Amino acid sequence: MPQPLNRDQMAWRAAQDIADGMVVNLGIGIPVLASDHLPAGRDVFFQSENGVIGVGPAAAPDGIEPDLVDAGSRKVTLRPGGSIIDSAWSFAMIRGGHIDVTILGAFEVAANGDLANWDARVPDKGPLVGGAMDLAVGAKATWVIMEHTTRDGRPRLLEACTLPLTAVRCVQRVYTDLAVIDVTADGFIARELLAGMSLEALRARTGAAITPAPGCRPLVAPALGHGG
Amino acid sequence: MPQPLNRDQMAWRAAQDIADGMVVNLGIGIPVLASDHLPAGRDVFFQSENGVIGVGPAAAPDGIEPDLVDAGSRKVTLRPGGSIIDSAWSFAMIRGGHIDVTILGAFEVAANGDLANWDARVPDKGPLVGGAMDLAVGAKATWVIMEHTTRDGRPRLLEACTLPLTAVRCVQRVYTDLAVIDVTADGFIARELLAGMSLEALRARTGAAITPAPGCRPLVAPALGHGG
Amino acid sequence: MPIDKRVATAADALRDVRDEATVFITGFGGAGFANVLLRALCEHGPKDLTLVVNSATHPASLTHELIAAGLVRKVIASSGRGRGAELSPFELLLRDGRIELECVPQGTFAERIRAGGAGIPAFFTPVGFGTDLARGKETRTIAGRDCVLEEAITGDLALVRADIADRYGNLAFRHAQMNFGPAMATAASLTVAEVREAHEAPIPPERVQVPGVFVDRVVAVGG
Amino acid sequence: MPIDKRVATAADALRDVRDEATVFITGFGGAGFANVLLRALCEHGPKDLTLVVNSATHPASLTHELIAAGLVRKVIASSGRGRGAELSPFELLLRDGRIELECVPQGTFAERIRAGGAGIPAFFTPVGFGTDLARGKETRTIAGRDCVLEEAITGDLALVRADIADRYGNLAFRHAQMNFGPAMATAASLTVAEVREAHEAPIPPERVQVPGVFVDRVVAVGG
Repeated sequence: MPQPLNRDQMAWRAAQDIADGMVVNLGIGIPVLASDHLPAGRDVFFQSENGVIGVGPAAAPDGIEPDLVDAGSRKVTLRPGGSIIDSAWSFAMIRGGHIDVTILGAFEVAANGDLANWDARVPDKGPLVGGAMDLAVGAKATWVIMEHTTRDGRPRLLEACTLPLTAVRCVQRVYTDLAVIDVTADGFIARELLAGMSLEALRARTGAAITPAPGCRPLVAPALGHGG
Repeated sequence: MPQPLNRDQMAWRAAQDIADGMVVNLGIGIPVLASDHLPAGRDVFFQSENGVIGVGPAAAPDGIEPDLVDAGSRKVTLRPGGSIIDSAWSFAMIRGGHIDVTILGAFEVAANGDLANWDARVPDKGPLVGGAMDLAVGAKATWVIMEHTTRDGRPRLLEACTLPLTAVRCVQRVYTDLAVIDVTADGFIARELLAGMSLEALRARTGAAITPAPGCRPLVAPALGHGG
Repeated sequence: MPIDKRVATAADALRDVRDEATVFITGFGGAGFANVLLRALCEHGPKDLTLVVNSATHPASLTHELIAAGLVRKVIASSGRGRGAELSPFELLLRDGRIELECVPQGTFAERIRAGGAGIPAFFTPVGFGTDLARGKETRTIAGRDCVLEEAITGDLALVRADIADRYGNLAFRHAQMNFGPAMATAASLTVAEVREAHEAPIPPERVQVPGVFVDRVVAVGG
Repeated sequence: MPIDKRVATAADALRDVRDEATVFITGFGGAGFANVLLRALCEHGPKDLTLVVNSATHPASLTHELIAAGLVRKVIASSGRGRGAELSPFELLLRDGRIELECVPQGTFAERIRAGGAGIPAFFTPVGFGTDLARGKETRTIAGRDCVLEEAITGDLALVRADIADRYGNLAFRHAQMNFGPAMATAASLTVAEVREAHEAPIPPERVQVPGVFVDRVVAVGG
């Protein structure tokens, strides 16, 4: 079994698919790392659901503006051409289909595109839905970055989600540490498979039928992050 | 029969009831004249439905700013503390109950408060509803300024409107050239009656029951406008 | 590739507008009419348009040229009345059944457009209840208020007048020029703005009134 | 009498808040928390409050002080989860059934508040359809989208943090401090803003982000 991608490598892989001129919302966790791994020269606006349009790099320690934060409470900067709108308008932007792609973390994705990413059913912990449902429904495309299996080895790609849903039939693509998978009318289609890994090994870690795309390519990522 | 109030005098009378600090929307025609007749020192914000909050006096000929207009296409000024919002927010302000009073022109008012002010059924003329329905429904109070009767002497205060409605049960007060009338659960109550005019003469010109308020006062206005 | 939404001419900006398009047009009270774009659209000449415009007949808007040129099948507006006693070209077409009018209270008009851009397919509003304009519409009493169900309006093209744009498509308005601009910019698949000046340098964030996210093309027209 | 909405202290601004009030609280992502007002409200001590706040547990918001003081009966929020594995005071109360939580998707939360201020009693939205948060709610398919009916939220009091106010109650925000401020200011019967500075001179029109029409009292608190 080859080394699976680490968090930065997964984010890197997703970032390669962000096209020039896109408006992109990145979820907390692995997805937000994608902004560090955009191909050079790609001009993208990152939208944060608190209303920051054009989130720039994290603020340098000596350049922190306390009220310039993203939805994850990070102190950020504003890129040239950026602006700030209020929450009602920000979610109008999200729900109204003005975000080209949102990249979200997830617990589970089903073969019909159902997404579960907000409630892991931890006993007694309060719920936290945030903007996940709005993003999953509203963005033109919803991509997921997540590890292919849980820590104890159970698949996260399933016939049907077992955890509470975030939205129905919303996921178009999943980036895992093992594969890049399209979610289609025919279920999961593997577009890329971790270099050196067999289709059987992938199937053993996937909880639903998964088909290799014609011309399925090896998934390779540069050395990045603490796994690099 | 004493001289009825002229347009400026009707507007003057309504303006006396605008209280300090109110947010007020004035309809096209006679109502907009009320802004010229506020009692001295009264601090009021006039809202125009095109989003101008704090409409000031008409622009002087040498001070016209072409894009600073009110909903009636008049070139206006902005008072200190004024600001401008977009139409969606302007009507959110109107519909959401943030306008203390709107003063509208009308064709007919019914004893239950129904208002008809947008469609006089002129053959082949296109309809013009503008913001009248939004204002009549949304403002905290809707006052009407209109002549007591039509040009050919038919009453405009009626048991039920004959023209298409603007809104149901929305009018609280009517200022005519003959009287100041509250619209109550008990129908029309005359609070002021043109000085020198008899209640019988008013009733003859009113198309529904009208009762004098206890302490009904004479309606008197200063000499104003072309009738002054 | 660096984002740059500036295009050279109004004709370029409208080159791909098709017949049967639904077109939003800004402007109200004499401010914010996208007249350079309207003239260019007239010359481009798409047919069977649906216009979503506050007034079908405002004399300062070139909307009436599109209508008089016979390019318009339907108008959604809060006003279709010409000034003066004589019938306007729009009213003549309306009388003869050669154009359709959906007359909408102005606030409902604005809110339906805002809803279209905001992904809200329908909403209840108390405005219009009990009037001819609510005829045939679903009604419901909510929290004691009699309401009408209104549907969102979305469209293919928005023609927006603003004062300044930048290369990113950010817009800033002058005074009451704003009116329907922000809502219409969000509700169309393609939003084109005509502006007095289109700058290379970004508009300062606190002056942006429509983020470039909602704007596809900008044309500097002066004026 | 000249309008002047400035009051001397947060305590003055909140002197008439009553038990069982529904209270909007701004703030999100670490910006825009009305903490001076929250502290003053705590000291005023009204009981059985309903809070409408994006997060019941954000560590930078003093919302948790109101909750820990036992003044809150119900919270409407998009988050009620404390950080870390241990249960937060809010989560303990929730577990023990001593506080109620209505968990709402953040965009629906913002839109319901905006609707409250905008006189829209209810709206259909595709967000939440098919999820636990839509359980029991009316659904409908509109223009091919499965939707849920959501009702407006209105309230008695909004506590808003902004940067600058003027005597007319106009507000300007600093960066992402804006978040829920404009919507919440419109949805409450009484809107109180805490600001860094409250000026005698009007905020320039192009810098006003919430017109004073929506704001009743402002308190300068520095910071």
